[in-house]
Amino acid sequence: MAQLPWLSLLVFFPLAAAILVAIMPANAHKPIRWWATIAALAEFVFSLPLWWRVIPGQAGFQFEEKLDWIPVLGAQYHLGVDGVSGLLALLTTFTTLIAIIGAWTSVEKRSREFFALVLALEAGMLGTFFCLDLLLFYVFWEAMLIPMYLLIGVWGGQRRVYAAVKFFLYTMAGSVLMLVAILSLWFLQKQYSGIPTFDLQAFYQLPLAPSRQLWMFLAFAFAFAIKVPMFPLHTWLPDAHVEAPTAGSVILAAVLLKMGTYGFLRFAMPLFPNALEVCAPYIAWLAIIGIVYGALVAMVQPDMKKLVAYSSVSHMGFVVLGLMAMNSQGFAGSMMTMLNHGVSTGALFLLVGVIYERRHTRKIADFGGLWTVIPVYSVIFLVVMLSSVGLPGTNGFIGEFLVLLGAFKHSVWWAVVAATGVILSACYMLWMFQRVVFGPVTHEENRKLTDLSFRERLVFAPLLVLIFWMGVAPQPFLDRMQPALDRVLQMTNDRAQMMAQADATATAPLASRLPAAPAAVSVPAEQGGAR
Amino acid sequence: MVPYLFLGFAAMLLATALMVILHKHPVTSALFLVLSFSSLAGIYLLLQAEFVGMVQIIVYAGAIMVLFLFVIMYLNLPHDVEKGAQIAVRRGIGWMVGALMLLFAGLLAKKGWVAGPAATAPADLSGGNAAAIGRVLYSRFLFPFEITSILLLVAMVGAIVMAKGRPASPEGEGE
Amino acid sequence: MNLPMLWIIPALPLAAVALNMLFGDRLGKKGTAFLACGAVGLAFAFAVRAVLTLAGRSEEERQIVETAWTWFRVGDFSVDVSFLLDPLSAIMVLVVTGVGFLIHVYSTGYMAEDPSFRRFFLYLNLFMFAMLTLVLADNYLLMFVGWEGVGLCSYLLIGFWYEKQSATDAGKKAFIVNRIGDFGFLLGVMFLIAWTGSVNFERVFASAPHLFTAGGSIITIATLLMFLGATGKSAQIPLYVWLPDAMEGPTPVSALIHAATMVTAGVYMVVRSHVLFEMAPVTLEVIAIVGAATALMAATIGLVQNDIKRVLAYSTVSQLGYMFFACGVGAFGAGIFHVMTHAFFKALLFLGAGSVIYGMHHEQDMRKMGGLATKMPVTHATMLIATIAIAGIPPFAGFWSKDEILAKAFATGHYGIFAAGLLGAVMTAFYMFRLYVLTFQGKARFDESGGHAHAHAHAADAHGAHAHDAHGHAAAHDDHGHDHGHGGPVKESPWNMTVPLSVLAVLSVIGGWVGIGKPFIEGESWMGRWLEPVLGSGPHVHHLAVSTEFGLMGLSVAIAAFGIFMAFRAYLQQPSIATAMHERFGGVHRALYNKYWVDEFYDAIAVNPIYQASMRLWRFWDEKVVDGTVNGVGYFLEGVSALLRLFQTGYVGTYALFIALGVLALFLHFLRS
Amino acid sequence: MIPTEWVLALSAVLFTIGVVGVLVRRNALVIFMSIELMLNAANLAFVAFARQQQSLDGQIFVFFVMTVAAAEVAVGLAIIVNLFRLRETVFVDEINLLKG
Repeated sequence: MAQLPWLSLLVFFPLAAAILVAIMPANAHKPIRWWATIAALAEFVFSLPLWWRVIPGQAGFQFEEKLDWIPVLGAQYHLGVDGVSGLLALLTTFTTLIAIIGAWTSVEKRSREFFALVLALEAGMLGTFFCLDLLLFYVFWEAMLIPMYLLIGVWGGQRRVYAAVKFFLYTMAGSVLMLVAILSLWFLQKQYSGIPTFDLQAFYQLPLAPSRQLWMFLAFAFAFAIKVPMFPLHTWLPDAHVEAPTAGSVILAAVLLKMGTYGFLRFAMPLFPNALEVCAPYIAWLAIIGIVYGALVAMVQPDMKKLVAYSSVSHMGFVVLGLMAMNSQGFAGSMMTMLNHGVSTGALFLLVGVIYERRHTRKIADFGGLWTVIPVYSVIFLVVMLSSVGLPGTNGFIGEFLVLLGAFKHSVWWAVVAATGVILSACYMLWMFQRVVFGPVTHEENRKLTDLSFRERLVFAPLLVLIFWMGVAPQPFLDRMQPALDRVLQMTNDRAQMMAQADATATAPLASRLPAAPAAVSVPAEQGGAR
Repeated sequence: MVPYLFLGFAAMLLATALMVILHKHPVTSALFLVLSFSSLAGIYLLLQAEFVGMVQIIVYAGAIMVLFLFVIMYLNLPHDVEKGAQIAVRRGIGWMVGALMLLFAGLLAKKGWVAGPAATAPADLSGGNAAAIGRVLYSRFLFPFEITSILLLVAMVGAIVMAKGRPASPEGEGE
Repeated sequence: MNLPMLWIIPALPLAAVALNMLFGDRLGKKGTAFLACGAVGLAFAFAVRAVLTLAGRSEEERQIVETAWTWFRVGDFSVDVSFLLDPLSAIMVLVVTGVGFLIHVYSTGYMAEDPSFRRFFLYLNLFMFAMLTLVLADNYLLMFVGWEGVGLCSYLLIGFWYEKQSATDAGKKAFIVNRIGDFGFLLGVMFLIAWTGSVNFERVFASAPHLFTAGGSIITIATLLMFLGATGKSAQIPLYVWLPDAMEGPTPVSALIHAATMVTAGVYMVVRSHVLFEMAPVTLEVIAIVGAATALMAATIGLVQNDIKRVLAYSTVSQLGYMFFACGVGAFGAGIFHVMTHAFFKALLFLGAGSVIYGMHHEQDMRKMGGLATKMPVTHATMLIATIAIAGIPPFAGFWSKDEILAKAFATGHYGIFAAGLLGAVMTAFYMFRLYVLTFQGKARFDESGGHAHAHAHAADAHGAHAHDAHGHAAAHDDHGHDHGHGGPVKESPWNMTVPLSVLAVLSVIGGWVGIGKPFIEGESWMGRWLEPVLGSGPHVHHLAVSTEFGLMGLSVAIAAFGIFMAFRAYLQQPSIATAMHERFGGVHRALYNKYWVDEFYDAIAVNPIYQASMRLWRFWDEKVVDGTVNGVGYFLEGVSALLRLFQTGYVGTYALFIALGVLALFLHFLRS
Repeated sequence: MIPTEWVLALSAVLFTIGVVGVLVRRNALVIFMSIELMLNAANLAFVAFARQQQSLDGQIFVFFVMTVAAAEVAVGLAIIVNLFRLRETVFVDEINLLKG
């Protein structure tokens, strides 16, 4: 198995499955969903070794695969995995499986295309997490957009086209800027080392004058901030979530949003540390505003899905805040929150999907008294809600606490303001829960609701297990991510220091900053800071 | 002698070409076009391109023009009605553009954009122009030549499919 | 290894929860009840065993720590799931499991006819688990798990009858208000982590004196934040508002959670952290003042409430105030002592009230009661004992603890606080005996044969009386939300309710004796000596002279007696006095009856503005500004495209013209070069 | 010997006539004929240059152009026929299906 191109298989197996599903007869609903489920299950099982085969203590990338792709440009097909991307990839395969099983009965029209697209999306997401080549990253990043765009645009609700186009254009707007930054990095690399390459690890050793970093960092940060989404670039999210089919919402919330924060962690932060230093406070405050703002706006939403969508804005604010704290607690908390948010919010969307499928409405006002009618559903809803609120003992708490702790160590005010989000999250979640689940049954239609089927229970069972596992004994997760996170932290700090020094020595005799080309950087300094 | 012949053909070419675009009836236009192609064939002969001249007569004046006439008559088109302000404006613009083009072409010609140096090694013309072309065509240009046949095949299929007309579909033709 | 197995104490109720969840539907009511009570009873047994082990050790070694696993470890910061038993947590764990067990037993009777019987015990066991985790935790974060866990259970149990809007509102309010407190607690803990690098009690307390300057701003802020947490959980000003509403829950819940155990968590936390609090005199001062103010304010409100459970709720708030000002004046031991005695008599009061309510077929308005002494003899007797205990008449439990608090306040020179405490004591005696008299003495003010129908008629009244309430909930009627179908005469409750009452009554009498100290015996009281390993001998002020001590005792007894006398006089002998008072001080009465309009005030300054602001943020900022910008960009591009579209006429001629023009442009270009 | 310049001038004028034809006429068939004129103008230039360069490549190109022209006419006329069937017109200013 050591020689097997495992990561490539992981990436391309879903794609192959997608193609196979796509050529099945269009009206064979049953075989289609069975095969899609089996494919997703196989992929998940196949990705499980990420849990134990990615050696926690080893910080660097593992299972690397390298092939020439466009030799003239130095673009390579380069995959690798570390603790961070391994966990996120697991989350991806897991979520896709859950989403596919969850979508069994809810997708009636064009189910073949639907499942094929979901599988294709999985391939795109895994590629994005695994690739170590910036051009390849860009390709996967964009490739991911298309299935999601179609999922929203074809299987969505009333305003699906508006939402899909908005989603697409928003993301595109950011990613083209990122492409420009990638290209300028490529030119700088060529200028510096003479070798044209898009290899991430080569860029990790590329000294950049701090004055040059800012624009590139902003371009990257813009692309990622849209994806996260950070306030005030978040407005595509509620629309996309509300209109998307349940499976789409689940994947969007659980994985796609993590692309943004993953991008920060993997690319924007270690590549441009000096620019990060300048921008971190602003980004952090935007994240904090996002936390509070998302929670406040979530509180007044009449639509359950929109409420959950705004709560995502709030939660993702925590993730970004943790990253900006630039310490190991913040990083670990951020990463934990990514996983938690994937589990909890994914589950919330599934829960909303369950009743949407039965009642074809998501309005909070259309429900009430569900506990009497569908108790099992209600209990699961309760647990998931509490995990989303961050009750200790569930997964939500660990992430939020670590983020707040990290933020606190950086600046007390960050933590103080961000912690109000914890209060507000209780407000909007509890209020929604009260209106939906408690009270007398106010609508006659709700009396006929059926409780969760066996298949649906099967979907929620692993989510509940994860919620408690990650809340009670999160150490296995932390052990896996920490070496990788520490490495990013270390690298970011080292590079910042190295390049600041290089900048100082380069600019001092030249008197002007402009000619401070990378060539002026002394080689020993570069070697010193690289690892 | 040759220059006079050339001038004669040229005059006829231009006159008939003008008649093509000026005459109101398409059939007449088409017939003038035949004439202009024929005079062009004459010019080709004068320019020592005997093969091309012959093909011009056979393919253009013969095949293509017959097709044109056939279609025109098949459609049974009347005189073109060319009246009204819009048409006049268009006509004005058209002629102006034409004049400008000629003017610019002349100016360009004045800047010395004409006829480079003559070739040093003349082509092997043994056996006449047609034989020479045949040699080149079936050696150096064999592949493009074959491709051309495919092009013609495709055009033929396309033309047949289109001319056959679509079966009347219930939704109509989307007008 | 002969460890006392601390972890099993919280694990037992949790296991019961799991079993109940999985197999509850097969067990039936009896099985469920047995399972739930058995687990708690067993936990009590284990707790006793553990405490006996602890007591068997020498004073210096009275501390048992058990680490179950490492919860999480990030960088240099790590948290264990580990439990600590020392004399302080020993008292708490005994009270929690002991009183908890009694209330479980009581609940089997009280809830016998509720269709959600199983769910009730599920929550109740879950609560026991959380509370025991809170009490036994050996670090702040694990304590926080229990802290939030009890909050959750409180939320669930208050909203137990979830079909009732007012119940779920109250539950939500409790959770959110508690969250505000938790916010403070969490930030306070973060201060500790940032400075000491640990959340472990032992390590924090050991390093605190070196890392913080006593009285410095850091420790003051940190402790104030932690105290904010305590005000949330223990219902102190400004976060007390949830507790009276919490009476929407079933009465055993009120007894267990909102009187005996959960609400004392704040006090426990403060006492547990006494090392830190002692370093922050400003915080202590604040605690003392807040505690005294709460004690007084709640007592005044309690004077005029008519709902039997609400009176008890305000009394609880008031008593918690006593505990806090005990802590504030540095008498942490006295605070814990009062926690314990209060747990006995307040649980008893609530259970008694529950018994009355049960007997009265869910009537809670005291104006509709009266003369129950003969009809419910056991309930009457036990309630009387509890009432005397809370009023502070020796030798009942309440006297000893309250007196110790007052004496400490006096001894440390907090005369203002002392005075407030005395005033509170008068009022306590007054309103408790008002409750007693209205309920048990005098003539029956209800229809003897069909109490039920009667109660309903008056429920409408109550609605009217509470119409001011912003949330629109009616008086806290302990109503099951469905018809019981048994009216019938008022009669005594069954044995599984009266036995717990009797046990608690005994404890309410003798429970205070462990704290009998100075003037009666030499040296410290037994309680003081027991707690010494934890609290230390304390930075004690000069001891009062024996005569002063007796004087203070006499004073407080006299004051309590005065309150009792007034109550009997105003409500039994000459009801006209009460009416006259109402009329005389109409404004004051209204203010008290409406709880000083604090809820309305909070609604006006916080709840509504936040709601409105959020609405505006969404409708204006999100939809108009941000989305407007985004859509604006879209519209702009669309406009430009519309303009460009004009070039695409669809006419071949136009295209040809453009081609020709393009050729001309090319010509021009070549001409220029 | 005819000077190449003369031929090129002729070619230019012929091409211009073709352009003017496309621009001023509205009958699709006549426009088509004008296009043929332009193609022939190009052919003429090819032949002229071929003669000047003493190379046959130019003539070969003419051959290919003619092939293309033949194909184009076949397809184009088919389109016009189809159009006429649908729209009863061959006037290009009455057809704007491509309007954006």
